[in-house]
Amino acid sequence: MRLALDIITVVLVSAGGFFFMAGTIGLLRFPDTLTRLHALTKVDNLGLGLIVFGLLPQVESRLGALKLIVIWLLVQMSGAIVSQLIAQAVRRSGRQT
Amino acid sequence: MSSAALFGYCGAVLVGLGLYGLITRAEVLRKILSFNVLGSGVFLLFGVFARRGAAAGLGADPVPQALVITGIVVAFSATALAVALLVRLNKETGQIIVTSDDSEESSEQGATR
Amino acid sequence: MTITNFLLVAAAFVLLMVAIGLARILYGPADVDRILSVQLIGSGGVAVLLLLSVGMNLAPIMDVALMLGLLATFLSVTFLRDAANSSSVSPSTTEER
Amino acid sequence: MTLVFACEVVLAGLLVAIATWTIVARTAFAAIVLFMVYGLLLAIVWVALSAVDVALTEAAIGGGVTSMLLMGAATRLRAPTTPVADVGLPLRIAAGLLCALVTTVLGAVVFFLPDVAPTLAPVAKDNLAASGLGNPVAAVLFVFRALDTLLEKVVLLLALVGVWSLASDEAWGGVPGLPVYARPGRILVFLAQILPPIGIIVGIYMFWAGASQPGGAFQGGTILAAVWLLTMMARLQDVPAINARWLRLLLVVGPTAFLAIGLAGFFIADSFLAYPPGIAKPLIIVVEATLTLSIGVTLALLVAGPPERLSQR
Repeated sequence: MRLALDIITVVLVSAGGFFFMAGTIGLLRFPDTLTRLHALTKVDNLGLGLIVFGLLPQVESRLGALKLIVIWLLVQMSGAIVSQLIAQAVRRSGRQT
Repeated sequence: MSSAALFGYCGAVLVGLGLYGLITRAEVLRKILSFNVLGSGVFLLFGVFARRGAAAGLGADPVPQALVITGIVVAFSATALAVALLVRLNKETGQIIVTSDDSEESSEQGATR
Repeated sequence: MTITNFLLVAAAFVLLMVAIGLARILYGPADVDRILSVQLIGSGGVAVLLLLSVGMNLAPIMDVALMLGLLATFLSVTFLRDAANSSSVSPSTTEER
Repeated sequence: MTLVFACEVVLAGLLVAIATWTIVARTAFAAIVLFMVYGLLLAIVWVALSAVDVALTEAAIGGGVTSMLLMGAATRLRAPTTPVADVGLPLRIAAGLLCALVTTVLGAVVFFLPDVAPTLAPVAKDNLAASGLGNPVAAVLFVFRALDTLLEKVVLLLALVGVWSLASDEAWGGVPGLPVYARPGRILVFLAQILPPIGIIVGIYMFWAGASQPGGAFQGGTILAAVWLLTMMARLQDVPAINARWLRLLLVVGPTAFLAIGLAGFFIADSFLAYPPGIAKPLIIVVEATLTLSIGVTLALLVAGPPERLSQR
């Protein structure tokens, strides 16, 4: 049982790390702000999300697990909203120039 | 090298960097920023002393930690006051740098005459 | 390799990726690009801290992650204020009201 | 080289790189964003140094509120007509040498630190039970060195008095000139509506957890301040005039409660700022709760700056 949980952790955290890498490559290679924002949302959603779910089996206390999920939801929500705001700012500044 | 020593050297470098910015940048806002970097370097040195004083099952000596927390708050208070002074200065003179009395007078005269 | 070591490696890896991404975004050229860094350090920093928290078995680190995630949102909104004000209306409108 | 150490080397290198960039960045905007990143990275460094309380404070105040404050200032500054020239090359070289010297001396100090580090950790640990708290840092802040903490709150208030006194005569008692969104969009308003309840809960949690684990009045207060600033920037709430009675009351309630309980120490315990055994923890909780409110309001008003116009009403 322990081993199975550990394997789940390794797989999910590795996948999360992969998306962090993918996001970084995107940031390096994409040409403008909007596409870079797109790369960043992959980091926000998939990278952090997979890492949180990978960590869940390792957290012993129920409160700790709850806190993990709360943090994830918070970052997820605010990330989604702030991305919208940034995209608006990009569009507006693009119109002006 | 222990991790405490690593961050100790890091703190020393930050103090030097902050001091350099404080001296060489002309804009007051950048001076305030540099001063904050300098301060955080000093705090980091305190953190190193705290970490080295780890004992009795505590990860770090709580006394320097409490000092740093107080320090961060006081540094923020000073920053807020400095920023308010800068904004007022800018409102009065249109400058974002501090000039000596002579040159300020001459620049004002130059502007009005 | 124990699961603890794995989580620490993952933390170092994510930190490295975030560092590279930050370098790219902070380089600009537009100010809006730089605001993306708030997002990146928000989600990336949270991921690193969560990995450290579980890896080092120190529950309080999770609170730092919570603080980081929450503050990143406030900071984005503060930084975006400029972009929104400068391009949509003349700055004097802010003064009235 | 252990794994943890490898992590720390990456972190230290990143920190120094970002700090250097903060100093040399060309525009003020870039420098402030870099400083924010620097502050949040520093919070991770504090975690690595096992100082989680400091990490929370650094993330909240060092990185968070300071960046908000500086960005507000940068928004308000009128750019000068002539470009600003930094100091010339000779002075720059001299400054560089001086700073290298300072760094070397500090580095030497770190290198030659005594092998057996002086520490007060055992003393703090031994007396922790008497304080009724579980967090040694909170015990130092509110019991062993309570006078420092009391005076620190006074410094915050004095700074606010200083900032307010920079108001022009006609704006005195008026509304601080916090830059707000000229036209808050629907998305921003939604965020400003959904985040405050979460922020308030997290703020209260930080203060409540502070008694037994890292956290406390400052960290909680900062989140409350950030929440309030957000609702004001989104114009869901007016920036209050500084002569409002409720505002002044909130500003002083924390330090006053602290001082009152401190003075009561003369009678119910043996000296100033002493707590009678047994009820130490409830008293500290009362002090911290009021301080959380006062700190939140003070920090937000420090960010908002001096009053710039009279209220409309």
